[in-house]
Amino acid sequence: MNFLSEYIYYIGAFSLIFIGLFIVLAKKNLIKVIIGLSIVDTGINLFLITLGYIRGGTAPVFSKPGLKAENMVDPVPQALVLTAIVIGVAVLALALTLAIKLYKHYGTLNLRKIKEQKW
Amino acid sequence: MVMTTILEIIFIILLAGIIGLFFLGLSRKIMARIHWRYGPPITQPLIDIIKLFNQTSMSHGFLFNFGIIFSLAGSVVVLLFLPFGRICPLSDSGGLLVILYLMLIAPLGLALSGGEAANPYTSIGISRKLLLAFGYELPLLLILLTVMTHYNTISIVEIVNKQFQAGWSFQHLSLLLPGIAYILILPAILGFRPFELIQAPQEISSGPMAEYSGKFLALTTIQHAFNIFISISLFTNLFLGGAANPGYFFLKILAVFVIFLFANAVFPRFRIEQAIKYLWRWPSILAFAGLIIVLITGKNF
Amino acid sequence: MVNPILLIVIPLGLAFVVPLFRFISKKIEKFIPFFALLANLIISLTLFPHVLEKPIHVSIGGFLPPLGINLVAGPLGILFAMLIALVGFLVSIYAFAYIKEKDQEKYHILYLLLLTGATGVVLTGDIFNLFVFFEILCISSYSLVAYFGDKPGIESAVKYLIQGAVGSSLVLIGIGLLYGQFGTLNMADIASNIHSVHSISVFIPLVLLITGFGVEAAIFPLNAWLPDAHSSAPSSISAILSGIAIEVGLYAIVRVVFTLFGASSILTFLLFLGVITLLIGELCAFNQENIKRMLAYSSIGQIGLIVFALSIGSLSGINGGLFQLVSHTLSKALLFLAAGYMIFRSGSMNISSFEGMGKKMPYTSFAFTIGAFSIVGLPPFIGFPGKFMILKAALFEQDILFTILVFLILLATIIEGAYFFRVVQTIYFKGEKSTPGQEREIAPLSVLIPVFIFVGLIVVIGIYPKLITEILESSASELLNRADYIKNILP
Amino acid sequence: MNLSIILAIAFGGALLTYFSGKISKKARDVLAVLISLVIAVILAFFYNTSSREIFYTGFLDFPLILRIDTFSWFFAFTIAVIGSFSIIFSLSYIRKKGNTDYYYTMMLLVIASMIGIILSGDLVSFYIFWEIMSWSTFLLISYNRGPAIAAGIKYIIMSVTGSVAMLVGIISLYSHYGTVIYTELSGLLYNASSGYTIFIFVLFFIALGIKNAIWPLHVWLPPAHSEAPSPFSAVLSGTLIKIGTYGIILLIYVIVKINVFLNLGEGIVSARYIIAVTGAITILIPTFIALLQDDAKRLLAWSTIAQAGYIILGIAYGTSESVASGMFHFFNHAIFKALLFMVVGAVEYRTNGVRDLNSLGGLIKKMPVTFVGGLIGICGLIGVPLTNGFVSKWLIYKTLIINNSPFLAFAALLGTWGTILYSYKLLHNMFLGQLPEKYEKLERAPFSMQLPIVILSLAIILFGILPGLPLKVINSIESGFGLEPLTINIWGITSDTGTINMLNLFVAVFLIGIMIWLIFKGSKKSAGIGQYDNYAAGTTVPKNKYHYSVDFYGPLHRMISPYLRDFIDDFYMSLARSIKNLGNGIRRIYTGDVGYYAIYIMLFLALLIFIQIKWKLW
Amino acid sequence: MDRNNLGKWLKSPGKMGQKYSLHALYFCTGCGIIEIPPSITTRWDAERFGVIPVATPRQANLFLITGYVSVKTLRYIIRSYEQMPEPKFTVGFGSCPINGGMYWDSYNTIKHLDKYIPVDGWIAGCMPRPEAVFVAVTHLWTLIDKGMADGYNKYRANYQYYRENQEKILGKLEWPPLFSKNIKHEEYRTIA
Repeated sequence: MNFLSEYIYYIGAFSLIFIGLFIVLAKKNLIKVIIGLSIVDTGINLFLITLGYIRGGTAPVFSKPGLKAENMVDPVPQALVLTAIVIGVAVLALALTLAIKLYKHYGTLNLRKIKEQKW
Repeated sequence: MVMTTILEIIFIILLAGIIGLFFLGLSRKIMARIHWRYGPPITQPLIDIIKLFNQTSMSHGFLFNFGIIFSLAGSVVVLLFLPFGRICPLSDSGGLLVILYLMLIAPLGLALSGGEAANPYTSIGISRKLLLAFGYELPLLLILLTVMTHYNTISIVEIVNKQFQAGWSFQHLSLLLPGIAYILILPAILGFRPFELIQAPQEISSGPMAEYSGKFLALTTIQHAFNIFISISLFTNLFLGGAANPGYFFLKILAVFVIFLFANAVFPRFRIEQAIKYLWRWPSILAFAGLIIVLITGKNF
Repeated sequence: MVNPILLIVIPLGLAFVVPLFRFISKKIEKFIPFFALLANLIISLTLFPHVLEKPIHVSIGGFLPPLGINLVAGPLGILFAMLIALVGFLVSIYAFAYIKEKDQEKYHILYLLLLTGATGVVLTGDIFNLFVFFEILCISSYSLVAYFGDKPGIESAVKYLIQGAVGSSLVLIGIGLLYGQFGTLNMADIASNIHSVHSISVFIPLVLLITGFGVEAAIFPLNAWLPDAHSSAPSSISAILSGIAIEVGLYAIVRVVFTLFGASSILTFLLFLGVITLLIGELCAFNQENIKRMLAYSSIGQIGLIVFALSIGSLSGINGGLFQLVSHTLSKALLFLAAGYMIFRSGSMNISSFEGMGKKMPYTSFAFTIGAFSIVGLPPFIGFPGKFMILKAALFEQDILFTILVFLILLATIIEGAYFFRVVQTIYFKGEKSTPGQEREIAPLSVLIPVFIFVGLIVVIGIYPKLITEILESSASELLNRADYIKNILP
Repeated sequence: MNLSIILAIAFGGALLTYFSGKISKKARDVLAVLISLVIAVILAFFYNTSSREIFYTGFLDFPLILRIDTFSWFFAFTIAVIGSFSIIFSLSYIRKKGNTDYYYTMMLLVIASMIGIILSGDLVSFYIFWEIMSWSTFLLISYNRGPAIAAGIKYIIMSVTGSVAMLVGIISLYSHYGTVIYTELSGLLYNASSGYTIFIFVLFFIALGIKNAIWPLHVWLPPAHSEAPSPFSAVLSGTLIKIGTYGIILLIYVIVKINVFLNLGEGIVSARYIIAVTGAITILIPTFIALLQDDAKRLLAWSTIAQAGYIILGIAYGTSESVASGMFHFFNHAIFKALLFMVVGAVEYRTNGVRDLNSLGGLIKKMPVTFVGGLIGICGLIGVPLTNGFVSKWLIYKTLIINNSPFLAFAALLGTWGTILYSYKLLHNMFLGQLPEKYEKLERAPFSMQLPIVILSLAIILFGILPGLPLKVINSIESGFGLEPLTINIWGITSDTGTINMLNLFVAVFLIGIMIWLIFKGSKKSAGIGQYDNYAAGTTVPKNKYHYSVDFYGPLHRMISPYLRDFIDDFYMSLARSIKNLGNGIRRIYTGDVGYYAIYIMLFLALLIFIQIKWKLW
Repeated sequence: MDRNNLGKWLKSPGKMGQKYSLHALYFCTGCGIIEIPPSITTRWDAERFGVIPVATPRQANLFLITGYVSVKTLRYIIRSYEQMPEPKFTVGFGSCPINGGMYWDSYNTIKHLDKYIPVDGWIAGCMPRPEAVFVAVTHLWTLIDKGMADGYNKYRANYQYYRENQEKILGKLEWPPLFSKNIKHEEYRTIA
């Protein structure tokens, strides 16, 4: 139980990642796949945040007196996550745009049927 | 020195021509006798030649003439390389290999000459002639290679000399088999029965000679005479130890020729495939066996 | 001395200025990539001699390396930057005539972004920064593949996107794990501490990074997107994808494996992987009827060869691999450009539609032939020294394993030769014999100029390979000498 | 005079020819002929000199070296001369066809690269020129389109196969000994293990054997030679495949050295014997296959393979006589095979591309000079005494018999008799027999075709009567290889084991020929008649009803053709097919379904982790 | 028989050669051919006199017309005769070539062979026995000796006549005239 509470964020992050990957691998609807990708992204973001998180820590603001450096949350992962979110959004937006186009061409979003480009 | 050589050359050519024509006449006479006929006089080939030279002739063009000359010259030149008794004017110019090569000039020349005639029969005849030559060359090459490997030389004079020292080639088992093979292919070399398929008068109107008239026919007859002489004396030199003098040599080749005639007067004619199959089977096997034996037992000299 | 950061700043800045120029004149926008990349080319050329003496590193915002983001312009980076600028420059000339749509500004923006991303990847010294630039590269290439908006383009782009997204997720996880262990994102810093932790904690990020970058680098079996994307993208983009994008992915892998992890033991695995990629690429290309697909599979094969060469791990091996990389970039870009214009004219990607092109488009056909010969590795073209150096490096190992792999590589070369020569024959010798009245359709100058600059480079470097061997050697030694790299950045 | 100047002229000339063709066609023709002649003339001045120079240092770490000695002079000069004759022959041949600039450029490029190969002094430059030759040849083989395309692709694939094998060999040598220069490499293999020497031998022989069309590697040659433009076939057959011969001599006698070569293996499994037997097979099988051909150029192509067999047999057998015969036969074959291809080319030119032996005939009346060229050519090919082929063949037979290899000698001799059959068929079906009515109005070959034919014919006779001329050069090459030179004079060869004297033969044949001619001339003159006045059982010969050259060796054909399928070719074709099928199969892993692709990525990840857990790679 | 008379051989070898080396061309032109096999084989053995059959007219100098000649056969007879080298001799065998014989009123046999080609000798009878062949041969020897067996010269001299007769019955002939006009002693074009 201790383990669970210690690593709950990690477990959550990786569960999200694996769920997302499973969706990408197993689902045939493009929209679902995109959702899966998005879930993976979310999981990764959670993972990154967790890396720098200290239970009961404070924001890393040095100018504020009385805060010890050991208790500060690592700010770098947060910066990374911001960037990663932006990237994720860009990918998501592009994917959805392409999905619309694809639907116009094929009339379906079933990835098992969209197999013109092969071999 | 040069004078003697030239005299030798003239002597050999004349003698070979006479002997060849004699053999030709003899063959007709003996054949007739075997057929229970009286037969023509032994000089009949000579009479034919005289007549043919006095006839007009038709020529198809330059190569038609040239081929005949080429072919006859090839045959005559071979004579200079063959020891006749002890006489061999050009013994030091290449040996047996040159003889082999020169022997192919004659059929080639006839083939070229006949080729220009543009006669269907000629074409068929040439095709058969070359195929038959290909057929008998395979055993012939094996035979000659056996002899050359046995004596480890390519010079025919040396082969004859070695036979003087150590007895005829026929005494060695390794050369006995090729010797028999040579006798088996001799009719093919000469175009006698059962290998008369080149001329086959009833079938393809004498084949390559279908367009020859007058002097052309005369020259081919002479060439045929030389050919008989060459192939029989080659056998004599290789297997019967040559001879010390021309007279003895003549007796030897006469004996060989007569035996050969008796053996071949009774056969019908092969088809070309049958002929090649025959030639590539028995004579080749014999010659091959001889070659193997030579290689196993090692060289005698 | 010029600041290497300009290499990133100029195209990035100009990319977003493109729409502004539309207000001035619509005609001008197509020249922006041209000027941007020309500037890049000039900058990288001027940096080139300095870099050979000592790598330049720039700390952005004044923070010193372990903390701040830094740019490292080593010989390898500048070599790649130069290649990117060169190919990008020439392809931008090609695009003058090739891209004919009304609203082209999207193309130019994305094009500049793609090249920015590529340049950023090769110049950065920070692993997360590398990821960001990598994503810029990937996203712009997804959208460029779909630029024409036609059926195959969209389909390929979607597939490319899904695979690419999975790949970059893996990269990001890997980076996260690395950060979790070392608490830093600076590559030099990570590299200097890499052996201080347990190997299991190192190899998971390594594996994730290799797989993630491997998707872009088209290592088998991560390369399924490549034939689709290359064949359905606009030809100019195919040239960039094949000539630059894959190479940049490869750069990332090489950087990770050699500099970041110093993992020389994984090289044996990569060696086999390279050969398998090579064989599979060439076998797949063997019976292709679609010319661009054939070229794409050929790219896979070439990447396999480069991976093989780099994984030999010796100086001469890396040297040969980098040479082959340069040669592949030039030749494949040339092939895509030439083939692209022929496709443009014939209206079909089928090889049989190239019949009689030798008469109709003599110069383009000639260039294609040179490119094909070069890829196959015939002298006196650039492919030959590359192949020669790789074989030399492999055989110098004096190992029976290498001899066997070399024979497999040569088998692949023969297969490659077979299908390229088939195309050359189709171009010149198939089809109707030319009639005197047949008019030629010579490609426009803006196509011929870049194509012939490529031809010139291929021939000149092929005849005089020493032109680039110097920088290749120092790049190779940069890759091999991790300690120097670390020392340079963290004094 | 500098060696690099020759190469500069050759390669520069090739490019110059292309551009001059854009200006003026006359100038281009003149320039092409001039360049090829100039190369030959400059090379002629190098006779009996030896020099060595570094001509280029820019290629990686290898200084590229040119060198000339008697050995390379002999090959280079022959190639240059045959090349220039072919170009002269092309002047009218190529006029009817398109792409003339391209043709001349490629032709000159092939010649230039061949000379480059011969003159190169290290293996790297050898390889570079070798590859240039390969691709330029490829671009020229397919020139005729149609079936030539398949021929070209076959050629270049085999060629590339060979050259990559050779590249491995070269680099392996370099990695072992640190040098690729002939003079430094020579004899170094003396200390190598025999396994390594065999490895090197096999690698080089794949390349050289493919170029030289040794039997199991010959399949590119028949289509390539028969489908290429005829003057280029002459170059291909006369000189290009001899580059392989050159390479083999270089490998055996310059790099490996004769003493190592002869001690490689024992008895029947020695390298010497195996290569010689391969040569013998190369003589026999292609000879028989040539008998079955109905296409004039294809027949000659198979004949080329067979004659190359003689050369290999001679070179590999390793006695000084056999090596001399190999090199002499190379020289002779270059002459007469070029001549024969030109003859066929001239006929092809006049009959608008007819090479089918079953539809030609009787052209002797229309093209007498060409015919005489053909006649002398086949005489040389057969080796009729007093033509050049005779002496070289005589030498090889002799040395094989004397050294107790009767089966090899048998193969060589039987090959010659097969040669008679097919070469007569070639001559007969083209020039002799019935003249079809459609060729009644044929003209003679143009002068630019007759000139090389006449000169080459004369050369055949000249070197047949005076074999001492080339043998002298060959002798000095042999002494360079450490072989005992032959005792020769200008008329022939003298030795204990067998002597040949062409003077005797010449005088005898000449005098006897004159004698018989006089007899012939002296007797009654004969009337000239045409082909329609033939005896045909009393009827007139029908004009276009039938053609009796068809199926000339029908009986033999029926007998041997079941046994003579080119099963080697079938093997290669099925190999190619299976590679294609393999490729098609492997392609299916790219299913088009992106789900699979994502699974691949995951599998790869799993594989990496698995490998680490299993083997602990890092 | 003067075959062994060396003096005569030296005096006129050509004539003697013609006499004792008669190479016969015998087409199966009619029923008479049945008499030829006995005469050349064991029973009568024509070869003793130098008479042997040959396969082509080029090699022959004796033409035996064995039996009736139909119009169709005549064409081949003329063609073969013209292809024989000179000197050449023709012998008509049986009564049909002489005057039509039992086919005297047939519509498609010719009645007089010597209207179409010159004939040097006739053997009468229906059928003549093989002995008659030898009689004809000995007779031919006499004629050759006397220089009277000159049918080929007659053909040359009267070629127009013969050709006209031939064309009258056969229609136009496929081959060109052998001689351009009636030539007495002029050789035709020689090249060798």
